[in-house]
Amino acid sequence: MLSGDPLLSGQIDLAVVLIVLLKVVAVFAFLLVATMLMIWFERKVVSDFQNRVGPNTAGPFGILQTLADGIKFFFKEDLIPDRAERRVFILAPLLTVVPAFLLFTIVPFGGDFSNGHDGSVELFGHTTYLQLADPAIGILFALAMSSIAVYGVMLAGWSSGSKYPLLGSVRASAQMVSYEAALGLSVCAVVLTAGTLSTHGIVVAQAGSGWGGFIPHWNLIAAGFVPFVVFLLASQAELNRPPFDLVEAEQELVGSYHTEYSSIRFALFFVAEFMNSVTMAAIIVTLFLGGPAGPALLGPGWLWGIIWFLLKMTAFLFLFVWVRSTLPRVRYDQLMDLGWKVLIPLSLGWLLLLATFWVARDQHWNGFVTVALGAVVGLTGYGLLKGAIATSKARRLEGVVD
Amino acid sequence: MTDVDAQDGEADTPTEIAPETLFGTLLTRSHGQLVLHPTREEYAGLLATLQADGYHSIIDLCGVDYLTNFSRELPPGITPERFEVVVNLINHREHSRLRLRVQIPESDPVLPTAFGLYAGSEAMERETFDMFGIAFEGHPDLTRILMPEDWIGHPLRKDYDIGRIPVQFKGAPANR
Amino acid sequence: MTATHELPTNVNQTSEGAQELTSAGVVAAGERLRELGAVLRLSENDALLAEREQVSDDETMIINMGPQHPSTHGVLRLMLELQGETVLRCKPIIGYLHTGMERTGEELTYLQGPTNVTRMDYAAPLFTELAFSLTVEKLLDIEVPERAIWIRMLMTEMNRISSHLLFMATNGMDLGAVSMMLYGWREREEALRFLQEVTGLRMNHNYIRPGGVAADLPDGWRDGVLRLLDMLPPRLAEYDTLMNQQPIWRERLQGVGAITAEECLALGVTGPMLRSTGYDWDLRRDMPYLAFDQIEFDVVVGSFGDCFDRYAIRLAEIHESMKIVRQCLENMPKGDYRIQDKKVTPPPRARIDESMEALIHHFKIFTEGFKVPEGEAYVAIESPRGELGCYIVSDGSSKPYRMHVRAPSFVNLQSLPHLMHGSLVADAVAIISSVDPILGEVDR
Amino acid sequence: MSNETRSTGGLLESGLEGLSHNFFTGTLEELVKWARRHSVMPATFGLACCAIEMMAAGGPHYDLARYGMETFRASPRQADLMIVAGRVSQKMAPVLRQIYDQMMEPKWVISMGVCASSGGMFNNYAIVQGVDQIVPVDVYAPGCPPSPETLMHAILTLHDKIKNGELTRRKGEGAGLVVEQLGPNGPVPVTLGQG
Repeated sequence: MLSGDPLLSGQIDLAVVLIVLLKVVAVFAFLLVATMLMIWFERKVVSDFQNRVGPNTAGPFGILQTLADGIKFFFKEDLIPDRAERRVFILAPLLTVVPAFLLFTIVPFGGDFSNGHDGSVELFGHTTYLQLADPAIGILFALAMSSIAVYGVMLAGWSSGSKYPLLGSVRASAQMVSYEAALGLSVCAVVLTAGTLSTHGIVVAQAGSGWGGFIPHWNLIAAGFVPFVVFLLASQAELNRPPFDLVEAEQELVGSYHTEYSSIRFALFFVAEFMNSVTMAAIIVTLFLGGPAGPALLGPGWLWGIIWFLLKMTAFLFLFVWVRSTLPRVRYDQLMDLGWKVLIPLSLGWLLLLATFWVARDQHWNGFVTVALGAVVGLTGYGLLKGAIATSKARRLEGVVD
Repeated sequence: MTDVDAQDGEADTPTEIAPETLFGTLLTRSHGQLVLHPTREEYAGLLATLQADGYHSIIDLCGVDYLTNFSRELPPGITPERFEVVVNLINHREHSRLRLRVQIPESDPVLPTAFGLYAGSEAMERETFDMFGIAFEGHPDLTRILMPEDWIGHPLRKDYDIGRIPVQFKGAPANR
Repeated sequence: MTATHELPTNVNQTSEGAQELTSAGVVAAGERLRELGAVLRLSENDALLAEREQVSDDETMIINMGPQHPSTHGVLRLMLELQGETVLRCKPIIGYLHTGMERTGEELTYLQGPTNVTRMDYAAPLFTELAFSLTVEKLLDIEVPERAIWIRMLMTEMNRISSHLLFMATNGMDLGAVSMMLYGWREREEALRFLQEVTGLRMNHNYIRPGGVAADLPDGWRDGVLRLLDMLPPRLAEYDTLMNQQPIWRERLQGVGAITAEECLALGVTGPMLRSTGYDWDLRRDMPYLAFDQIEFDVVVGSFGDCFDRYAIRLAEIHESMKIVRQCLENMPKGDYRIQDKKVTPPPRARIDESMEALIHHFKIFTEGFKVPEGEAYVAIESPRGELGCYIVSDGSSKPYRMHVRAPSFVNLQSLPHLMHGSLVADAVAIISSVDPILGEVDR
Repeated sequence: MSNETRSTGGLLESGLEGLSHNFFTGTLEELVKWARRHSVMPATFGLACCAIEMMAAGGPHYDLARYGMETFRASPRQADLMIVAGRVSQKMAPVLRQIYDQMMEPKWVISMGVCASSGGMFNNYAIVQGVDQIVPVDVYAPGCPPSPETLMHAILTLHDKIKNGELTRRKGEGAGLVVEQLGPNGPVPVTLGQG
């Protein structure tokens, strides 16, 4: 049903433009408010974990704290250091914050997916999805955008003309590039399971209940638990959230890439970081937890879609904050080890395994033999990897002693 | 201590009680603590002897400026000088301490460094140099440690003004 | 320091001059060996190794950490030469908190002295007061009453607990475990509450004075101690769950910044750092002062000398201190809390109202102070950071002729270049933290 | 808004005076002050004993986070408030001044403890006798060290100051302090807060 999105229906009239504008405004506003609340939520929840009260003077329960921060930063003196590369210095925060906004466009945030519905809603006589855009390459777009955000961080550090930011930007590029791979591979598993790149398609594929009717058909189960875990870890690294917040590691690199940034430019980094948290939670929900899919109880189905979506997202945001307040920061080399030696091999192996099973099912191969072969190949691969790591380590130590 | 009471020095002056010595250096006791009084020339050799004897760790090294106190009590044969460098050593095996007091004349405030034997003396000697202007010959990095690099004078010397500024009550209403 | 401060072009602005860490190519071979070996003598073989390790200037970067940096524990400044993220050389620069306390100490009477020295180690102020008072008492040749001794032990051990809790907090913070920091503060606040009940101040107590302590323990002090003793064990178990049982924490600390006992002794390093290498040395047990010879407690030693051992030892020492506090609670004798020696002690408040002589005496003691016979003495105690010594020279007047404090942090800091060689920037932060320097004590 | 009675410095005087009576700008001013008051981000600038108490004030018993102040910024560029917590030595003074200069307007300074305020008991060669010789101070917190409650009182006082003060206070006028800085050719008097 291609006409699900008005823009693709071929006949563009005023209503279509209005619907798209409405959705743009709604998504923009939602994202801003969600980010504002996320910052407040994080500060409050972390306070709770630490037996503190948290912000409570700005507005009721301190809920306007982020607003106060924003206004203050907006009215603060701005400075571009003499040694900074002027144009890049100005460009960098925008390069982080714009992708953060764009990332959310492909997230389906509502719609009725219960009882075989496909999540479409009727607006002004047009059928549309509750998602800003549904390009056929959906999830690739998300990966592309999150990669572009890396450039913002990298350029910010480089253009500051100072050493701590430079160190931070070097860390950022290495960290994000290596975790991008793990992220992409775990997304591949989802795409393989859902059979489509479109985020809407991925949600539809997960809608309804399988396995006896009470276990949801989520990719968390369908694609296996491993891609989910890999994605969760890699996304934390991608977001620079603790325990993988090496890029900003205040105790080591002061402010790292944003050390030289002040006023609204710094606020943009700040906002982008939390906006990315919100978006990443939304993407995890979309990829693995069926997005807005869930049973509709009372009232209109599309509303329940939004409610389910928000609930699932909040659960992940809470998880993020929980992890932040519990774990110390990992070290740079440990982070790299985790990325290259654990997450990437693991997600690659799992992807191959998953693909084998799909092929085996289609070709009606003997299930037992397939599993046994898969296990043998997997174990061999694991052994080889171990051997390779051990050899390289031995070589390195030898080199030091030499 | 095995040889605290050993009279290493031969009784040169039979009329007087021979001064107590340890490792060939004059020994006194201050409130039950053992104090050695090596000369500047003996200092480096004594440290080597002591380290071989089990005093493995340097605990403290500091200077004292006796500008106004030349009449202090010292064993016979030791002329009081303006500066003293006081070194505290510890013997972990015998649970004992030793203190060395070396007289340093004002005209030539130099002492060989203990750095070669006790690496831990590095910062202490720098501090003593910074505060008293006593130079340590052979020290690898004899620069100021506590005061700014371009500071003039050595603040813990007795003739260095403490730098007290009279307390002012700026802007206090005085309409009485 | 951030921003503009670390670039070589700005070096002169900070008037650091020769304290600057110069790039490796310029440094003479001898000095380079010294730095690489962290002022330890290198064997011929090591020297050759170091020679081969020479890297070209293009690959390295000199970076300035501090004096205003979130994890340098105040105003410590480090010059680091980095190759990528690896620390090749490190030079600690101190003096940014130099307060001239040793000079000020010469201007204050012996009675005023503790006010001055208590501000050195502001995490464990009672220890400096104790070292000062013990030295003055040694010069005076007086014995303080039993009760004063036990009060001193009780209070210093309480202070050791609060100091180690502070370490737990800052160590957690430096490694990014922010919650640990807040938990550390939470418990420390409870310990401070007791100290405040007794001394009237949260920090810088001026409680232990020559001749005894400033005031007797208040009514109900036992409840305060017991409350803390009951509260701490479950909280410490929480730390254990939060930190020790967590792989990231162990990975971050184990094997990082290792040092051997020989190196520690050569550098004069004392305290938990020395014990972490497995060297069994604690002044409380091995050269007892106060009444520590009458007390049962264990000296906790590590085995690897790394950051984790230093952390674990401090955690365990909290338990040991609680043991000591419990024994102080049981054995606290009755009697005077300060020596009843007219020369040293001011008359009690009640007598001032009755007797003119007492008033004059009181006035004289607080204006002129008491005279201390000529001589010199050095007394050392075991502070939470190591051997804290005080060396006082008296010329017979009522003010010290020279007052010198042997600060453990000052000496322990010398080990930094050695600990940091070859570690990563993130390790550098963990190492500074594990040395637990208090800059007030380092710079005095 | 009773803006008629007070002189509006800087921005508003430069051709915008008439607007200060306007409802919109008046409200905007209130809004900005409100925001600044509730979002004072301190720089991590601990020096001595007071720094411990400053950190303790961020701990669970006192919790500076209530005022939105748990966000200690390590980079002075992003900080609004410098809490000079502890004694300032002669060696530290230039560094302190540099960090103050690196902070962006509007910025405030709390001098925490007697050592920072007046040198305290250390009236000697090593300690700057009052940090107000180096940077303009807004609030002095007494005590040695001030307890967290005292610091919180100082912060609330600062909030009051922000609320009742001028929006663009320092433009041009500065604190009016003259100090001598050592230039390459001897001492150069510098008036703080200008330029």
